[in-house]
Amino acid sequence: MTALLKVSDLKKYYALGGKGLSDNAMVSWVRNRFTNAPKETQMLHAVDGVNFEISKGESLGLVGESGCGKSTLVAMLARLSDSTSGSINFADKDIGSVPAKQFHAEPERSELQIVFQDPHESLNPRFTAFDTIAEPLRRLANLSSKAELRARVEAVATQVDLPLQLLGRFPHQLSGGQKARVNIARAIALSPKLLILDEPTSALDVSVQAVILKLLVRLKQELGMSYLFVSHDLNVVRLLCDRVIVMYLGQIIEEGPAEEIFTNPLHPYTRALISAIPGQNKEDASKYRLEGDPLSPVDPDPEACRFYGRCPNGTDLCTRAAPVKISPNPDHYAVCHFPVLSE
Amino acid sequence: MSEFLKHLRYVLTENPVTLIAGTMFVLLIVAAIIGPAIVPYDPMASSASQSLKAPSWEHWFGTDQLGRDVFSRIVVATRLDLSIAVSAVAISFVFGSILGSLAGFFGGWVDRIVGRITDTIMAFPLFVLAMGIVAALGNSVENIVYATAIINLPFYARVSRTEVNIRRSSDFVLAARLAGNSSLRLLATHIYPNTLPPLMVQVSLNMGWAILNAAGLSFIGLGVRPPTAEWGIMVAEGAGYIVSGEWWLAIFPGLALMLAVFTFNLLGDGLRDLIDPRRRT
Amino acid sequence: MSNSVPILDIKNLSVEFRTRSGVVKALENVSLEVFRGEIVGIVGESGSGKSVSALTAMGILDPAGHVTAGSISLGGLDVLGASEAVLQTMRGQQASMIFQSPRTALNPIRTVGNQIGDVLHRHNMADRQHLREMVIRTLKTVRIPDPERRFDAYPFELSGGMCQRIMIAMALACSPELLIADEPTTGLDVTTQAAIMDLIRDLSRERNMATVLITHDLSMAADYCDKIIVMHAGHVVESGSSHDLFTSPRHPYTAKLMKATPNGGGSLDDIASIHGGLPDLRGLLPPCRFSGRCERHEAICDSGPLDAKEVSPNHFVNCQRPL
Amino acid sequence: MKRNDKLRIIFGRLTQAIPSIIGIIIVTFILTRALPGDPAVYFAGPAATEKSIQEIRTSLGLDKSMLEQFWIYASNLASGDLGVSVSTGLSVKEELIRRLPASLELTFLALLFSIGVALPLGIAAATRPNSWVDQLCRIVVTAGVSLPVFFTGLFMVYLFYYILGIAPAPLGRLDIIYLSPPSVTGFYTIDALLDGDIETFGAALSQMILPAITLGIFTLAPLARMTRGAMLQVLSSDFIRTARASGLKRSTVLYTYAFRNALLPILTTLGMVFSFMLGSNVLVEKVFAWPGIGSFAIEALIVSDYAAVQGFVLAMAILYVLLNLTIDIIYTLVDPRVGLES
Amino acid sequence: AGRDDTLVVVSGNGPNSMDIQRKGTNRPSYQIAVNLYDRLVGYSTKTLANGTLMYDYSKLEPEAAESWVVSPDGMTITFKMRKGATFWDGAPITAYDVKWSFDRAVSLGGFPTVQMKAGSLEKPEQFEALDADTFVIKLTRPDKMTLPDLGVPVPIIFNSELAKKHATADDPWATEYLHRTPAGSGAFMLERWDPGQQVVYKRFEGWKNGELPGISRVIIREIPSASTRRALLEKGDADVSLEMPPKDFAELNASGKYTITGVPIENSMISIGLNLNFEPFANKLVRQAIAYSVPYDQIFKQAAFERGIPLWGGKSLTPATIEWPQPFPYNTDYDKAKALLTEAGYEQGFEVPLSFNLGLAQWSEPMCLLLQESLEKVGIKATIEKIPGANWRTAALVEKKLPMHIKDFGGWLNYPDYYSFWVYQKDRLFNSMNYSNPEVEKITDATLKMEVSDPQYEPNIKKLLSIFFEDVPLIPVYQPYLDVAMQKNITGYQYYAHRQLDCRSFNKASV
Ligand SMILES: Nc1ncnc2c1ncn2[C@@H]1O[C@H](COP(=O)(O)OP(=O)(O)OP(=O)(O)O)[C@@H](O)[C@H]1O
Ligand SMILES: Nc1ncnc2c1ncn2[C@@H]1O[C@H](COP(=O)(O)OP(=O)(O)OP(=O)(O)O)[C@@H](O)[C@H]1O
Ligand SMILES: [Mg+2]
Ligand SMILES: [Mg+2]
Repeated sequence: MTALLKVSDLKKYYALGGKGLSDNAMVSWVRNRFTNAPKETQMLHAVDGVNFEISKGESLGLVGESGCGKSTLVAMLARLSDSTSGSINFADKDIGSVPAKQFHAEPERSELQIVFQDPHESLNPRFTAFDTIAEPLRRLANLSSKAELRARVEAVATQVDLPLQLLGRFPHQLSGGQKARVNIARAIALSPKLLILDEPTSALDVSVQAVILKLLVRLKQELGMSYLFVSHDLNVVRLLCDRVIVMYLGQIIEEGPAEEIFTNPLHPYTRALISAIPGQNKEDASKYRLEGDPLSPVDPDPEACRFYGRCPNGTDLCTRAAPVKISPNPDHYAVCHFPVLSE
Repeated sequence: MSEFLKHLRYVLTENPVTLIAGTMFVLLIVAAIIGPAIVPYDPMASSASQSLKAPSWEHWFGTDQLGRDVFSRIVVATRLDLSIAVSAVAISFVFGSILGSLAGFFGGWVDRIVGRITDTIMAFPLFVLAMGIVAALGNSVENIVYATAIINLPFYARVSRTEVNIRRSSDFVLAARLAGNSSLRLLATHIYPNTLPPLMVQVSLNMGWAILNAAGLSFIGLGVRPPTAEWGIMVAEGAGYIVSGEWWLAIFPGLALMLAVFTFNLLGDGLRDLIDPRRRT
Repeated sequence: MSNSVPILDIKNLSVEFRTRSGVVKALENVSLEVFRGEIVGIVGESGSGKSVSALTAMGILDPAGHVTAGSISLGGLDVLGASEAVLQTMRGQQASMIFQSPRTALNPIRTVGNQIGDVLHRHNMADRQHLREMVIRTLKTVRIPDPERRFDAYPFELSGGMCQRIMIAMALACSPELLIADEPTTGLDVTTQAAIMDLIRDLSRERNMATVLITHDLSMAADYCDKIIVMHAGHVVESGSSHDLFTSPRHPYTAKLMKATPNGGGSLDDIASIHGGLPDLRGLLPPCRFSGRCERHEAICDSGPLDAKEVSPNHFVNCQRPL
Repeated sequence: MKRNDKLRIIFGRLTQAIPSIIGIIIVTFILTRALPGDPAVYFAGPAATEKSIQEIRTSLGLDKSMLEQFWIYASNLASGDLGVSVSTGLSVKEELIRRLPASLELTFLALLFSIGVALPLGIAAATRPNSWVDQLCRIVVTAGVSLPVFFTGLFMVYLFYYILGIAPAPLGRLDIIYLSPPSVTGFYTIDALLDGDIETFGAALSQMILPAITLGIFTLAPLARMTRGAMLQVLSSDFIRTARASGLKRSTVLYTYAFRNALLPILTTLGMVFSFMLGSNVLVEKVFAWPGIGSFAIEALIVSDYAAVQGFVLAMAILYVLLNLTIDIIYTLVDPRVGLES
Repeated sequence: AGRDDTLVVVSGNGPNSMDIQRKGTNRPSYQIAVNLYDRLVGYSTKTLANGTLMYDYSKLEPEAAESWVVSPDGMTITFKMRKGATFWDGAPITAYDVKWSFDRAVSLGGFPTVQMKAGSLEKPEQFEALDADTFVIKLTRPDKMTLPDLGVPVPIIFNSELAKKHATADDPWATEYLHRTPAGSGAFMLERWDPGQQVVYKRFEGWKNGELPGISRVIIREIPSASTRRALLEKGDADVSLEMPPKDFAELNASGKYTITGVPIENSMISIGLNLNFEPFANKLVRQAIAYSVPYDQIFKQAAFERGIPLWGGKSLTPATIEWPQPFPYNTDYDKAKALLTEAGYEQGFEVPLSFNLGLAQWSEPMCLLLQESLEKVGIKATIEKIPGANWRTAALVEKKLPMHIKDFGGWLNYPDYYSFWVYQKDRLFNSMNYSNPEVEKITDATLKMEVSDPQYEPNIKKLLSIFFEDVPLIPVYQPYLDVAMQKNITGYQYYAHRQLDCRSFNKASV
């Protein structure tokens, strides 16, 4: 089985001083500005040397704290933004070298799609559900005949269980679940090979979540897609994914089969993450509580572990030497000096 | 279409002020279209015996120094005034919002250039700039329109710049990019239409300003050419007669002007609601 | 528990919103009791009336909202009958509330220290000279590192978790008897979420406070609450101790909700969704507002008003055909 | 450190204004040359001959090429020389120094009036959205903006001076019986106070009331609307709910919390309103015989007095830049976040 | 305080210089010359039918000069300076001052030089101060205008010693100094001048060159809005109000509560200029047709509110008198106009821009509107152009490019030949009609210097006038009044040649 997507040493740095900062980056940036005045440009390492593969038909989960670079990574993969360095190979073609602005003309455009986190925000308020779903068909499949277009849109809508009478509605006239369906429909309209799901259900009620998850699983089987599933909710990742990668401050710190990550996490961070899931064994959980905030992603020390300071296992070594990769079995590895050893 | 009409009805009935404004707007339009055909007197015809007559049954709004019927002149002026307002606003709307959108979308040097242009215009005392333009180009209706359009341009450019800017990396735009749209198409079909509702408020406010601006120009003698009937120039000329007691010369055209500006101002919110699909129930 | 007086006692509360598009019957016949020292969870889908209940209890309902029936007693105070001035003193002193998305719930242009100070000063907990000192002491109680420096920080300079701690500090500054936490961890990272929830639990235990925890997440409620109230479309459908509710849910909605929540382990086939959405709360509604989504729906469900049935001690269900 | 940073922002703002000012200098230059009048003809007086006009053209440097003229103008400007106004025969700088305070004093008072009325109205409307107070406020302020300023001005003169006799004669900055106070700031009210002359202060103030209200009425609407909008938005934000839930007093919530947050968009509008007022001054000064910079501009424009028009526009532009700078400074004082986005 | 002997004047415009000889000096500045300065001679006054005093240019009165003698050949005029008269600073007024001042007037170029030339005063060599008391003018030819020309506002006497102190190599005539600071001997001294705002005069108690003024202080305020000026007068806040629309004067006059002067402005006509460069107007018949289509009566009533003297409806193409201005032999007669147009080949009419000076819009705009309307009746389509004040001079007088326009020229010296000199002669500045007629050139040149008593004078002038009547490049409508509105307690208004206020003769009765 060949890899559908192969990402090597992918990096994205933001030069600070520009606009559009948010969240933690802002905090640290402010802190930096007010404590030390040097004016040389600082780099925010949003994604810092990421390597992984996705095989055909596989679903890969991507978890990590807010601000760790998930969305940034995903935007590069989907060719919505350019990388600083590194390569993205999609179906044996280096798509990373095509500038994002020009990617809309590439044949791969239709094969790589995303569903965004907020189903409401990702719909154009002036477009009806029909328009939204029809858009990729018009642009990328060059469907211009009205009848054909309608037929295709209706077919896709049926595929995502979207009642056809809702096609004429504007986003604000749809419920959250329906909006999510429209988004998914738009993304799968051209039967992409890889579908990236950036927290597709986090804005939905539990009551709807299950349907959407089931729909995703069904679609995957029907269309033979691969998934890259980004989520905060480990329980969901566990349900949906074959493999999981865990990111922390722009880097992958652990990767392995889903079940193994959950039952036998290696990295202390993964461990903490899992124990923070509600509904776990209570006594055990509080042992792994993380205190404090992540370090700044601005010009991190390449020689130190980025988790140091919050890590229950951290020692001096972690500040002096970059963490090492340990791999108890071929498809599971973590990057840490002091991994959690299974009992 | 019927969807739109239904929505129109909703917007109008939802707020009584909008309804009033809407009704007045229709009246204005009607006056502009059929006004010249229905007025009781020739708005240009002077009459020595009828000069400076106070309002009466024959002359509802009185007559002016040359014995021209003020009512007829006011009604006939509607067309010109509305056209001045509409064309001035249309020009600044089109150019301003396009410039602003490009600046907001592409950022960088496009943004800087557009920013400097708007800053430069804004740094002029706007009315004086309008005066200067009209004085330099000559006082014709077109030049008044151009001057008004130029001084209003920065407002549109600024509003649409920010509106585009906040949307340019929003999820739905990214989604549209995924659907294979090029940058320009994204801007034109996805972002730009969404910036219209806030611009609509600006449009309606500006319609009022445009008329007032023309009136101000008239006051300092740079208004439209006589004997054309135009509210601003009628108020400006009539203002000189207030102290001598011929109040009707200024008051009635002033009321007409006020009514129009009023209508446009109040219409703004309704217009925004009308064009914003989110407000549709 | 039942031998003492409840701190918060809501009885048969009905609230409606008069909007342009019709009257929204947001709450109907809602009752709940919260005693000192217990953590009560309110769970339910979005729009089920959790926040409205809490806001009504605090007397800060949107002006469009009207209480049409019922009573609320908070620490002995009749909330619905009290004057605005009395309510103002009550808020922050007897009862406080924290909200979701802490970053926006704090005044963006005032230092966090001053915001806490405002509350302390308002309730005469500290005079101007000692305000800073008091604030810092309060900050310490929510385990904020380096509180002296944080005093002068603006919300945008702090992380979400830190802001939520500030919110908690602010809410607890005047040692209230009741704390209402309205989805305090939504939007926070899982790890932060756990830390915040631990903090809330520890503080309410320490201070023997009455605590109301509003959440979407059943498993979280199970983890942290003594008692759980399940709401659906403005109705309380079931209430009881966490244990009772989780081991034997009696209302079909509660059971469904539990099934819909992924809880680690199991496969996708084990989770189920709830058919349909919340009914439109405008216009005529059936006696049981869940009937439209309920698989057990039968004619009897539409027959008449619902009454809470005590199916086992302190476990109430609002259903004609409980499980 | 923090202050340093803000200073840098302010400095950055100033440098940003430079291209605008250069743009203004160029545009004004071109605009003045495009004016149809010929200053040489005007200057030559009533009985001019072809020859004397030509002489004057040479002496004014009007026979040189446009580029040369611009160069001369620009280099004079660089050395602080704004030229001499042909129509008044005085240096433009002198004229500006004399007239600018008159306009500014009036504009400031107008702004004060406008703020004093619009802000409370806006707040009242925002606290009771869609109530009759709100609608009334909307209609009242819209009415204010619906009339041309010169009309309002003349009408007020007619009503308050001519008919009712409660306003002083519209004779400019001071009634005939008063002497202007010794000039320190150029603001008669302030100078009179510095001089300890309460009577003159009162007289100067009373002369300003009608024109200031005339100017102010026109700007009520944008201010009140913006205040209402900004307050509504802030009042519906989460932190207000927090403040209310913490039992803070209504006044604290309204002013310390809501209003301060709403201040930012209001400030921006205030800046716009101010430059708008400076423009409208042109008309109001004419009605009230106010010897300000606006009436100077009209006269200059009408007689194609190049130096005067250029000087006027430049002064206004610089004023505008300073104004925006002031607003920026207030911004940074009010909002700690400002300056973090460049 | 002290308003009893203070005169409060409100006016639309104020002076822009204290030096009438300066380039670019505006009309309101001319009053400076009379109020702050003295000339050698002034004009005598005559009383008009309505009781208003008016200057009489035919009779001169001594001012700084006590007496003068014209040599029999008319080539030399010798002035004796008044004894004891001083400048404000106490320095005596001497012939040397006069010499310096006259030299200045003929040397500065521009307006003062041209005006001096009108009296054949052209070069410094013509002026000589024999001693402190004796000043001599030598003429190159006798000129009936020389003496009257000394009474106009231009040849004022500066305090030359004071002025010279402020002269520089670049500025030998101290123009910069005198522009701001008057250095005169006039009946009033300058108390303050706030350009664009007000001028305040106070009486010069040591004035010897005439009767001491009755008013001790004059405040002239600039009030741009005409209706405000009217309001100020009506409310009693102003004593004198200037430059109001004819309508206001008419109404105030009718109210009987105010004194309105109503002096016909000498040598002045409100007329319609037809530019011969505009093709149809090159044809005399077309010009006459236009003259027959002017709605004279209506204009006179509705634009001028009858504040003037009609200049239409003359009896015959040959003038009976040499009175000037006098009615032209035209009436409103559309049939005749149409006939003339047909004869000229313009029965279809034509289009023509009709321009007026925006500064005079008060009466010229309604005049244009009425004219436009009646031209329409004979098939001529006029479009009205408003031309801002400054551009007016360029467009109308220098470029002479306005096909049809409203003219309000008035000459200071009341002779038809003088008017012709400025307006009808080829290439003259005020000949905005581009009119040229060899006979007019000849007669004007001949009569200009001729004494009125010369037997050749009358026939020549009659001929000239009949050419004006027949050719009508200029269609007079009325002779305007100079109107000034005053409170009833103000007396002693005197109309001076420059049409500005001469404050010397005013008196104010306490009320
Ligand atoms: N345009 C940008 N300029 C500068 N920094 C940016 C930009 N976009 C993102 N960042 C920073 O890069 C880092 C990664 O952000 P990203 O949005 O990828 O995080 P995330 O993992 O998706 O977080 P979340 O779970 O909250 O969505 C953050 O520190 C963020 O502040
Ligand atoms: N100000 C208001 N005007 C009109 N309707 C309102 C208002 N506030 C709440 N509602 C309605 O009341 C009902 C209950 O809302 P509430 O906010 O209590 O839900 P919730 O359970 O807190 O939901 P969430 O989990 O999304 O916070 C909803 O149907 C909502 O639409
Ligand atoms: Mg993200
Ligand atoms: Mg809620």
